[in-house]
This record gives sequence, C-alpha cells and structure tokens, in this order.
Amino acid sequence: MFRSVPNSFPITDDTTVQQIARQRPGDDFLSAKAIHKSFGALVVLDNVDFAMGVGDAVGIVGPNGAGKTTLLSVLAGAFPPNSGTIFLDGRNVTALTAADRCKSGLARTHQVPKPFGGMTVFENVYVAAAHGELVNRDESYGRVIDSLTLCGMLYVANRQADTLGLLDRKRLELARALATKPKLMLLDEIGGGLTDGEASELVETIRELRRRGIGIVWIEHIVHILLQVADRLICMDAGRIIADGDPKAVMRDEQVVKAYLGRSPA
Amino acid sequence: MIDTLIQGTLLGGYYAVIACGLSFMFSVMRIINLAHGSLAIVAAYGLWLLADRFGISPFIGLLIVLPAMALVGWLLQRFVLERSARGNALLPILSTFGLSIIIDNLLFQQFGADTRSLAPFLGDLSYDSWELPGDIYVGKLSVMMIVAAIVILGGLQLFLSRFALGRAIRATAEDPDTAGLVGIDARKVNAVATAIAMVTVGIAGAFLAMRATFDPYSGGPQLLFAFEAAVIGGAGSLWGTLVGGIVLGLAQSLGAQLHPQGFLIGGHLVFLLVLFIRLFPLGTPFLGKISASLRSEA
Amino acid sequence: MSTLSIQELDVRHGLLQAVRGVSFQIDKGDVLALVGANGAGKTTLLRSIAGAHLPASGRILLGDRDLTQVPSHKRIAMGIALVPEGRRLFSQMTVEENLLLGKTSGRKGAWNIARVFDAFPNLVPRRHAKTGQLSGGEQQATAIGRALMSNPDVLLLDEVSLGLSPLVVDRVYEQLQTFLTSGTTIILVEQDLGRAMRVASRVICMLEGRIVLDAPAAAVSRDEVTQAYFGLHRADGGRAA
Amino acid sequence: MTYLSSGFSVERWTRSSRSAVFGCVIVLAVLALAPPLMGAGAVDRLTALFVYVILAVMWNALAGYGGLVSVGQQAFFGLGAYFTVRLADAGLNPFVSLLAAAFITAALSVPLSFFMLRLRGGEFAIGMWVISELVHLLVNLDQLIQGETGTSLISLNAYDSATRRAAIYWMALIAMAGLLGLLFVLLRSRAGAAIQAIRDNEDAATSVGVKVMATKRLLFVLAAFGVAVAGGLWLATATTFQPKTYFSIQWTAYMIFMVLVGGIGKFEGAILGAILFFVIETYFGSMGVWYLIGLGATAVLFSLYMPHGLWGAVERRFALRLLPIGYRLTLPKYLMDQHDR
Amino acid sequence: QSGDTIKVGFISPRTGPLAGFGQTDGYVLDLAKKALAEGFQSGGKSWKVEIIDQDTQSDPSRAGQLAKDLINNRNIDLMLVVSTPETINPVADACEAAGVPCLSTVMPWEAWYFGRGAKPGQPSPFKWTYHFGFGVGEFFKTYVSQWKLIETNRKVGVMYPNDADGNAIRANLAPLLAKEGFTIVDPGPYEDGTTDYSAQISLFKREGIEIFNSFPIPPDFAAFWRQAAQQGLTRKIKICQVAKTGLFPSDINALGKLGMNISSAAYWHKAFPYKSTLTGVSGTELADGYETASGKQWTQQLGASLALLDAGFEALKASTNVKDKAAVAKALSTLKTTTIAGKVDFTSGPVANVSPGPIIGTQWVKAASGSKFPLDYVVTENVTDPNVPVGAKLLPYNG
Ligand SMILES: Nc1ncnc2c1ncn2[C@@H]1O[C@H](COP(=O)(O)OP(=O)(O)OP(=O)(O)O)[C@@H](O)[C@H]1O
Ligand SMILES: Nc1ncnc2c1ncn2[C@@H]1O[C@H](COP(=O)(O)OP(=O)(O)OP(=O)(O)O)[C@@H](O)[C@H]1O
Ligand SMILES: [Mg+2]
Ligand SMILES: [Mg+2]
Repeated sequence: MFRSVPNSFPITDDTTVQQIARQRPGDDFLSAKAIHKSFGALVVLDNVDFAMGVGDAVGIVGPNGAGKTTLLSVLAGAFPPNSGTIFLDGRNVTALTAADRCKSGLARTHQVPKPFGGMTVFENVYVAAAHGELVNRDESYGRVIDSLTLCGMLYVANRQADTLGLLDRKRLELARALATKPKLMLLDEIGGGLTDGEASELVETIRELRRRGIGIVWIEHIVHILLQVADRLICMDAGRIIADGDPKAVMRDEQVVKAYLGRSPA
Repeated sequence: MIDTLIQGTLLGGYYAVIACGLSFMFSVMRIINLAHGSLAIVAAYGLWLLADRFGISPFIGLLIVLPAMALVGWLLQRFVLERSARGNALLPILSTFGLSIIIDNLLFQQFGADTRSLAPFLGDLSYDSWELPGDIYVGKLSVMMIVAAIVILGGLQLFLSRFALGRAIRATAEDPDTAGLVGIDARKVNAVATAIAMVTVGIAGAFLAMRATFDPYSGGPQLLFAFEAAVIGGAGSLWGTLVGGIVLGLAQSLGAQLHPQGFLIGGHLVFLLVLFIRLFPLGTPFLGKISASLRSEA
Repeated sequence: MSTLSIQELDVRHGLLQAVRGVSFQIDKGDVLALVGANGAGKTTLLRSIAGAHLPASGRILLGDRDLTQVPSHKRIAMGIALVPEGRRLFSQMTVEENLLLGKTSGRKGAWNIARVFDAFPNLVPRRHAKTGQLSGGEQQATAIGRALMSNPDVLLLDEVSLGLSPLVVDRVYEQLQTFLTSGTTIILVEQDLGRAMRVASRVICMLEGRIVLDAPAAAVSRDEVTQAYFGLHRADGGRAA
Repeated sequence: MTYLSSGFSVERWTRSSRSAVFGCVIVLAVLALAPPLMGAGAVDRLTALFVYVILAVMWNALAGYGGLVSVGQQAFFGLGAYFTVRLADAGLNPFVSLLAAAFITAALSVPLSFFMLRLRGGEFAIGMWVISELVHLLVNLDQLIQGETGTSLISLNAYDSATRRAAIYWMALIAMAGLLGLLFVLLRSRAGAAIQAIRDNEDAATSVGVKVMATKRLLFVLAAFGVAVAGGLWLATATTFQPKTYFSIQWTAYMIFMVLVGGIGKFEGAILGAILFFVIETYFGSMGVWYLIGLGATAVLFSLYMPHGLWGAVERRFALRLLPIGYRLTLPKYLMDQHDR
Repeated sequence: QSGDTIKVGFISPRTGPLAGFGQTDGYVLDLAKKALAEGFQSGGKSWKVEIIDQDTQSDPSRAGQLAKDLINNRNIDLMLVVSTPETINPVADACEAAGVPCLSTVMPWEAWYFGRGAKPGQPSPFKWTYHFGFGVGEFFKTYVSQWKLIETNRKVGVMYPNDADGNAIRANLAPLLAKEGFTIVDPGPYEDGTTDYSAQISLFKREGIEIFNSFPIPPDFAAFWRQAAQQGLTRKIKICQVAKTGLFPSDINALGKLGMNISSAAYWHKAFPYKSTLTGVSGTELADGYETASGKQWTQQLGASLALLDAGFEALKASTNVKDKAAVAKALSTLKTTTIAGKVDFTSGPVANVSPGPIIGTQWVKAASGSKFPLDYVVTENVTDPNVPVGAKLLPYNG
C-alpha cells in the first residue's frame, strides 16, 4: 500500500530541501518554449509553452491523445522535439539525453510501466538509486529502502518485477523515479485503478514528496485525486494548452468542460 | 553498366527467393531460423532423388516436394518451435541451430559428399538465355526466379495484410496468449504459418539446386545473403525483402565492377549502410530523403 | 437460467494462490461489479473465466457446458470475451486490424467496425495507425472495441475506464447500457465504486482471493463495500476471509 | 551482507556462495600447479577448455546480461589471432603479441560500438555477423595472410614444445581466471545492475539516469577483448592461422550452444556449458557424423526440455546460488511481524 | 607391446564438406593394413604396425586438435596427413611444434611451404614436416603442353580465387605462361562463395578468350559456368581447364551437358604405370578393386592416399631407428623412392622439405556406351611424367 513514513528513517536526508531553499524564488526550474512535435504527418504538440517553479505541483488533464504523455516525454528527454527549447535549472538541456536530465534532478514515470522484468523490485530501484546521482553503495541502499517504504513496496522487494500486477508496476515506476533523488518528478497516470483507500494513500505519498521540496507534474484522469495535490492545473487538447491556472478555475473553464469533462464538475 | 544493373537485379531476385521463407519467419513469426539453409537443401535432395531415381522433372517434382515441405513445417512447429519459442527468445536459435547440424549430417550419412545439381534434369534451361540488344543476355532461369520472387513475396504480403488468416498469423506471432483471447487457435495458426514458410523454403531449395550445385553442407553459406536481404527489407515487410534482395544483388555486382574482391565486400558494406541510414530518419536532409524512400519502398 | 457459473474455483500463480474457492453464478443480462483492493485476485479470476489461465481446481460452466478445460480461443466462440488488464493490443498492427481480429470467432451480431467507430469516434482518424503508437486512452478504446467485435454474450471488462478521459468513460458506460438491453452479461472490474454500483445489478467484493461480499447492488451501501475491501465485512454465505 | 540502520540488511553473499568462491580459488590453484604433473595431452586439452570457458562467459555477458545477442563474435576471435601473427611477424615476442593483439582488438571495437550498438535485436545480431564477414574479407587483403592461404605463428617454434605448452597453459589459465574475476566484479558493481536494466528496458534505464550507450559499450568492448584473448590463445595452441577457420561462424555457434545449454544469464551456467561441451567433444568427438548429430540433438533437446539450461534446472531444484550477482533485502523483524499478521 | 609396435597417425577429411577427398581412404587403409598384417621390416627387425586413422570432419581446428591427441596421447612415431590446406597445414604445424615427423600430400606445395610462414630465399624453418606432390611448376608445364594440343588464339581467361590454391597459382603461374606466349586475362582474385560473375564474364567476352582456366570450389564453378553459358561465353571456349572442381566425377556430373569435355589435371590416374611399394598393387588393380568394393567410380585420390602410405613406410624402412623421431625425420629428408603415384625425392626439391610431383593433363569425356559410369577420364598429355601413357587426344570444349 502507499504508506507515507515521514522521517522514520535517518537515512532520509534533508539536503534536497536545503538545496531547493537556496534557489532564488520566482525562477523557473523547468521551462519549455515553443515546443513542436509531430510523428509523421500527425502534429502532437503544437507550439507548447510550459514553465514551472521548483516545488510547484502542476496537474495536467486533457482528452485521450491530447499529447500529455508526449509533452512529458519531450520534457524528460525520451525523444527530441522537432523544434523548441527546454531549460532545466537555467540550463538549455534540449540536446541532453534522458539520463543526463535525470542526473540533473528530473525523474519520470511511464504511463505504460516499464519495469526491468528480469530483476527484483529491490534491484530495479537500486539501479535508479545508484545511477540517478553518484553516491556510495550504502547511501544508495538507504535511498532504495526509503523509496520502497514510501511507495509501500517493502514486502515485495525480492519479487521479480515480471510477476507484479499492474498497480504494483505503477508503484515501482514511482519508487524508481523517487530513488534517483529528483528535484522534480513527472508522473504519468499513476493513480488509475486505485480503490478509494489506495488513492488517498497515494495522495499522502505525493504530499510527503512535496514536503521534501520535490516539484510534481502529474497527468491524471481521475481529477478528484489530482485536485487534492495540484496547486495549478493545465488542460491540453489536440496538442495545445487550452487552459492553465488555478485548478478550480480551469475545471470550470468552458473549453475544458467541452473538450474533456463532458459535464460540469458541479 | 546496364548489363551490370540487369545482372545485379536478377541476382537480387535469386536472393529474394532464398530469403523469402527466412524473412517470413524472421519478420512475421520472430524466429531466427538457422536451419533455413539446411531445410532448403532437404528440398533440393528431395527433388534430386525424384529426378535421378524416377526421372521426374524437378518442376513436376515440386508438386510432391512442396506438400512434403509443408508437412515438415507443420511437424517442425508442433514438435520443436512451439516448445522452444515458449521459453526465452533465444531458444529457437539454439533449436534451429541444432536442427541444422542434424539435418546436414543426416544428409551426409544418406547421400555422401558428392556434389549434386538439378540442372542436368532441366535440359538447357539452366543456361538458356534471351539476348537483348546491346549484347546483353538475360538467363531464363534468372528471370523465372525474379518472377517467382515477386509472385511469392507479393502474394504473401497480400495474404498477411488482407486475409483474416494472415492477420491471425501476425497477431499470434506478436502475442500468442492474447491471440487466444480474441479467438485465434495459436497452435494451429503457427503450424500453418510454418508450413507456408517451409513451402517457400522448398522453392528456394529448388532454385538453389538448379542454379548451382549442392551437397549436404551447402545450406549454411547462402544463409548470410538471405539474412542480409531480409534485414535490409526491414521487419514486418515482405515486399521489403524483394527490395532487400535486389539492393544486395546490385551492390555486389557493382562492387565486383570496382574490384574483384568487391563483390562480397560491396554487398556487406551496402547492408551496413542501409541499416545506418535507417537509424537516422531525421538526420541530414539528404540522408533523410533516402531513408524516407527506403521506408516507403519497404 | 444461469448463464455463467463458477464453482469452487482455485487459481494459482506458481506457489501463490490468487483465487481461493470462489463460487458464484450470474444470470443472463446481469451486470456484476467485481471489486476489491489491489492484488485481490480480480484479474486472475477474469483471466481464468476467459481461459487465459487454467484453474488448479473447480469448475466453470456456461449454461450446462463445462468450460473448465476449454482453451481460450474456443471460449470466445462460445461468447465469452475479455477486455484484458493492460489492454494487450497487437502493437505492430493497426487499429483496424486489431478490431478485425476480434471477429476471428465469426460470431454474428450487431457489432461491426462501423459501429465501433461510432462508439469511439476518436479512433477514426487513427484507424490506420499501429496501436503501439496510440495514446493510452486510444489504446483502451481499441481494446474494448476489439472485444465487442466478437458480439459476446458474456463480456468481461478488466478496469476498462483506466486511463480514459471522463468524457470517454461516460461514453463507454453509455455503450454498456445499450448492449445490456440486447441481453449481454457483463462482469465489470472497476475501481470507481460509485460508477460501478450505478450500472451493476450485483456487487462482489474480493479480498485475498476470496469473496467477502456478494450482494445485489441496491442492497448495499458504498460504505459497506468499502469496508469489505479491508475484510471488515463478512459475506452472507459465510465464506469469509 | 550489508547492515543498514533500522534493522534492514542487504544480502549479496550466502554461505554457499562464499564456499563456492573459495572452491573456485582452490580449483584454480590446483590447476595452476598441475602442468608438471599432467601428461602433455591433458595440458593441451585443458588449455582448450579454458578457451571455451572464456568464449562462453563472454558471450553470456553480452547476451545473457546485456541482451546484446551477437552472431558475429568470431570477428574478435579472428582479429585477436590475426593481430597476434601480424605483430609476431613484425618481430614482437609471440606471447607479448598475443596480449597486444587483444588490446588492439578491444580498441578497434570502440569505434565499431558507436555504430553497432545503435542497432536492436535481430538487426544487431545479423549486423555483427556481417561485420565479421567484412573484417574477414579485409584481413584477407593483407599480403602476409595472402587471402585464405593464411600463415603460421612460426616464431613460437623457437620454444621447445614442453615450455611452450606450459606457457600457453598458464596464459590461458590466467586469462580465464582474470576475465571471470573481472566480469564477476563488474556484474556485481552498479554498472552490472545497469547492464541488466538496459537488457530489460532501455528507455526506462535512461530515464533513471543510466548512461545506456556508455554502459553497453563497456560490455561490448570487454567481450571483444575477452574473445580476442581467446582467439590469440587458440592461435598459440594451433600455430596455423587460416582466416576462414578463425572467422568461422562456428565459434559463435559454439558460444551459443555452451551458454544456452549451460543456462543463459547465469554466471555459473556459462562455465558449466563450456565444461559440458568440452566433455562431449572429448569423449564423443571421434564418432564422426554421429558426434555432430548428437551435438545437434543435444541442442534441440535442451531447448525443448531444459529451456533454462543445466544451471537453471539446478538452481530451481536446489535453490542454489553459487556466484550471486543479485541483491536481497531482508526486512527488520518488526516489519516482518507486522506483515505476517 | 608398444616396444615392438610402430604407430602411424593418418589424418584426412572423411566427413563434412571436404569428404569427397576422404571417400576412398577407407579402402586404401584396408589395403595397407592387409599388407602390414604380417609385420613390417625395418632395421633388421619385424614390427607390428598400428595405423590410427582420424577424421577431421573438414574442420581445421579439429585437425590440429586431432594431431595433438595422436602425438600426446597415442605416441605416434610418424604422422601422415592428406588432402587440402585445411587439413594438412594445422596438422603439420602441430607436428612441427611437438617435434614429430610428418609427411603430407595433395595440396600445392607452395601453399604448404609459404602458407605456413616460410619466407622465399630464406632457409627452411621446418625440421619435422615434409610434403610431396604437385606445385605451380608442374601445373605450368602441364598447361603449356595441354594447351598447345589445340589451335587457339592463346588468350587465357583465368579465375583464381583468393584461397590457398588460387593464390599459390596466381603468384607464380601467370608470369610463366605469359613468357610462353599466352595472353593472360585475369580479373583478379574473387572470394569463395561469390554468386554472380557478370563482371568477369563480360571482361572475358570483351577480350575474346578461347582458353579458360580456374581453381574453383564446385558450387562456385557451377554458378560461374552456367552463367557463362547464359552469356554466350562457353560457346567460344576451346579449352576449359579446371582444377579442384573436376577432381571427382560427381562434380562434373552435376554440371550436366556443360560438364562434357572439361579438361582437368590429375595427381594420379589409374594409367600410372607404377606399383605401390607397400601393397604391390598396380594402378588398374587399385581402381578396379575400389570400383568392385564400393560400386562407385574410381577417383584420383585413391592413388594419392596410397602414395602417401607408400612413401611414409619407405621412410620408416630407411630410418636407422623407427622409434627415434629424429631418425625418422632424417630418413624423410633423404627419402628417394617411387610410389604408386610416381617419384618422391626430398634430396633435390626446389626448397628443403618439399618433393614436387607430377600432375598429368586429363579430360572428362562421355563414356563409351555400355560403360558402368556416364563419364570417362582420359589422359591427354604427360609432360610431368612421361612414363604415364597418353590415352586420348584432347577434344575442343566447344567442338
Ligand atoms: N511514437 C508515436 N508514433 C506515432 N504517433 C504517436 C506516437 N506516440 C504518440 N502518438 C500519437 O500522438 C497523440 C498523442 O499521444 P499522447 O500519448 O501524448 O496522448 P495523451 O495525451 O497522453 O493521451 P492519454 O490520455 O490517452 O494517455 C496520439 O494520437 C498518439 O496516437
Ligand atoms: N504472473 C504472475 N505471477 C505471479 N504472481 C502473480 C502473477 N499475476 C498476478 N500475481 C499475483 O496474484 C495476486 C492476484 O493478482 P490479480 O492481478 O489477479 O489481482 P487484481 O485483483 O486484479 O489486482 P489489481 O487491482 O492490481 O489489478 C496478486 O498477489 C498478484 O501479485
Ligand atoms: Mg498519456
Ligand atoms: Mg487486476
């Protein structure tokens, strides 16, 4: 289960929070300008601008196929945009690989989970801990245990990732991303298929991440979960951002209702 | 030069025939069949036996050998590939490799090391040709081969994309468990697919044996060319195999024009070149264009 | 007449027993909501009904035919279709081809390509795209469409709304309503309890492989079901955790 | 076992694995002392065995751990041998040539990796095969080699046969022990975990910060180096360099056989496979056609009935892990109790 | 015990792609074993002889391993090895390394000598290994003699592959032929396994060659020659002189009509007038005996393998101590004898360790009706060994 265990382990250090605090307020930690992405003739991202500060929690919604996952992938560096630039922590990272961006503090989860099937859950997360940032072995172990605890995966730590069910795979995605010691996490539909109880545990976990100073970008169709965490909401449709701002306002936006919700949230 | 291009294209037809069954199994069923060459030689011996012992012309002999090959394919699937494909993806490589050793040596045990050919049973066909203006000769057998390649590969491509059974074959190859969930009998479909592949292998064996000579161990050497044609053609596309065969044949013929040892080197270099061009779909505009045209052909 | 009946079903994954002694039956035209926490065994149960996973013991009957040992491809011909968890599309094939594959069993009925595209108009422009390149929601729509193409009598839906935008979820549930009227039986795994209980005629809640609650949807409250998730509720039949 | 605060521990060694490593060291020591006591025939055969072990272990590293299935490793085998004769012909001591040749081959594999590692799956496999054919053809162009005619490492004839035999034996033993050790350490390091992660999912690996290309390159170059050492050693024992023999796909076929029969992706499996192959060859090799048919049948039967190879079967049966490279987390007692409730 | 037993290793390719060469070895070895059954006289003593024959499976690596096994574990006194560089060179190298006398035949001696690292002009680096049989010089003499039998324009198209045989021939033959007034048209070395020869064929057609000479492996030649026929080249060829392919009747049979009247050269023929020193059989007896025993047509390998045994045992007979390897090697280095395949003489070779042997011009012709086999193999010239009677007149290929 997703169970937050705040401060229960001395191995959880506070450096992230301190680093973050040192940054000047108002700076955009991650920003993307005029992103354009197409697959063949299909335009998926059409001149998208995006920016967020460190520690922000941004929710993204939008109809299926709007380009949300694609935006996330472009930000994370899974593939390059056709045009546009991406800045991370003030640096132009457009040409950097996903691995480099990860080392600079950007982590992501995959909508369709991509576990390392031949390895155990522990090993999956260890890879992330050991490569997301260079640290010694004991420290990476500590980080693995911390992430597993936070994501409620301690009891399946020695299971081969192949044998996990869908939800455990999603948790594994989260744990793995977390273990890279990110400053910003890009989450893609990690909340689908949760029971109410599980969902509120997940929300608790995400809040704990925020407490640690980690910024969040979260794509989710289960809007009510998203609203419990996000302090800003973006709605995309057909490769464009059609609404961006205060979550409640976005939810009431006419275009959003028409394109996405289908009915007023009220 | 024109002669070189024509001969290279015709050679490509031969490669396409040889590669056809391999490509079918490689790109559709995802099985790297190392026994491909050996099985083609089995068909060749079958035809040779019919011709030598019973005086049956190889073309008529095909009517007997091809159904037999289909049966071989069915058995192969049922007793070898089905089991080994269920484990990890490498197991079919091991099993078909083992199979090829067994086949080669059993053939040797049975037929000895003597060199054989089907050509003596074809009258003049193996070296007859048509003369074109400009002192260009095109071999009748070569033309037959390229026509066969077009018919077989085109037919299979059509079959795979337009017919329910063809779709079922592709679906099963991708995910046999889920294929069961949509109503496909994966075992049957796989057996049919392998049978089809083996029929084309039989045809390949026939042409190989008509064009040159064979002995129990001649399956292996042709395998690389077949793989090259299949890979140039790209996964999932049988038309591509025809293109791949022709690209390979042309590269070799042109290579030979440049340098006597350029024949094989030319083929290999172009093979690698094609792979790398495909890697950079968005590379330089020029490369991009080439790769786009390669894709659309494939 | 009972369409589908499950008797004392045990299903294992190696050493792990994922479904333990599950029995229930469901009548033609019923909608059964199958709920339970993550790992409760819902997916395993649906897969063994569809024939993708053979049970260790117990029986599965459709009408009076014993399906227990029937392979999956024959079950779909008898009218049992599954929309699997994780979609399981053929990623190298196009949307249209995936849909056509759903027709393999050759069952006649109201569903055809045109009707699927009617139901999920967002698929129309992507009909010739390989499903591996679709967005998550587009994939889910294709998976549902593929199952519908076989015109099933019993439709097993495993987390259908997962990854669908609210608008599309609404549309899916509308569709459910329409083919309910044609007499299709549905087993629905759904985490959105409210939604599930609105369409379902009956709710079964599983916990650690067992049924802990089995009741008409109208007879239980949402809270009761939520409690059952954690084993706080005892099922009437006494087959408790 | 690493103990962490709060009662967690991460286990990397077990009792059986410690004794296994100890056993390996003893076996190696015995082997090192053996040549004066053994007959010439046994020394020669064991040298061949060491070469087989190197080949199997290297292919296993590449395919079993790295997911890089190559059917062109004979390229490096042949290059290792080729550079050895080339350097020896230029006047270098043959044994020094052997080592230098392996380094040159490894160096050549670096630029090669920039292209080849971009290919995936079947394309990589066949591409490597084509590379090996190409390298073979290029080596044939060398005047010293004179096409398929080849040449021999005759500078070795300067040593008397007993010295020569023992020297090659020790070199092979050291090479095998060194490469096994190196690989073991590598696979147990964080790079080892990254290698397996890449095998399972490349995209996910990059997204958690693994430098995919660099990691794959490390493995590729190491495998090239190891196989080149094997090629040089084989040349030293055989003397004759005929390019066709060394660039034959047969070598890779043997590697595949040894690894899959022994158990792919298992450190012990590759070694076991090499030993099995060696035993089969030693005892049945003289049966001609039937030996080969038997070899083929072994391959088929293993693929059908022991898909995880010999070691896979042993491991399942006895839950044995002798040379573990994985990690096991042990939870503190209070958490275990909580779980059991 | 082993004290009075001589052990002789005999390695040849009996299975695998080179098995054509080893096909007759079983019969020849039986003859030898029968002849040795009564014991073998050397140094005034009668020895038991054990011939340990091994099959390389056409695998050069295996050939080397077998040689080591025979040397290390079976303690052989003499190694005999026959047929193709893939078989002989690894075995000879193993013997050289271990200091065991080794005698071989049936491959161009240049490929044996230079292909194992010997350098022209320098003293022979080999102490233990000896080779007899044809070399480029013999091919040269034979070809000149054979090609003058028919009126041609003396333009010779040559196709020498980039393998041991091809390279040995290319390096030395072409210049000599040019001196004799032949124009050599050489498109350059090609790799075994080439499948299309249009470049070479168009060159030959352009140059108007009338003589064709090649050293191909059978499948390559079949592909080449059929393509040449398609392109109209074969009709212009008066002499088609092929080595390697065409050693054995099946190669020619497989060519069908195109195989008729192909010229060849033989390292042995049943018309050779010599008797085997070891078994006493004559050429005709050997060939007929084989045909009766196997039901297959005789091949030239019969005489070559027997000649190897002849020469080997002559050396053993001549050595001062058969159990002393150095003495046996010494005997080899001074061996002078006449085997069933002609003279072997290590005292006067072009380089130490080598004794060149004859190669006789021959042709494959249609057999007279009523023969057991479809093809007949006739001797058309004898310049390298005038003792061999010429049996027929050379027929033009396109005649
Ligand atoms: N690799 C690809 N090749 C071609 N088309 C692609 C590829 N990846 C995505 N697409 C297409 O781009 C569009 C946007 O996809 P994306 O995955 O970004 O959507 P999304 O907003 O995440 O949707 P969902 O909510 O359903 O996950 C879709 O129409 C999809 O089919
Ligand atoms: N292939 C497998 N191998 C081993 N164990 C498995 C496998 N698939 C599922 N399990 C285990 O079986 C149990 C039941 O899983 P199942 O997927 O049926 O649950 P579920 O109720 O569908 O859960 P979810 O809500 O996560 O979909 C779980 O403990 C799961 O980890
Ligand atoms: Mg998405
Ligand atoms: Mg489930």
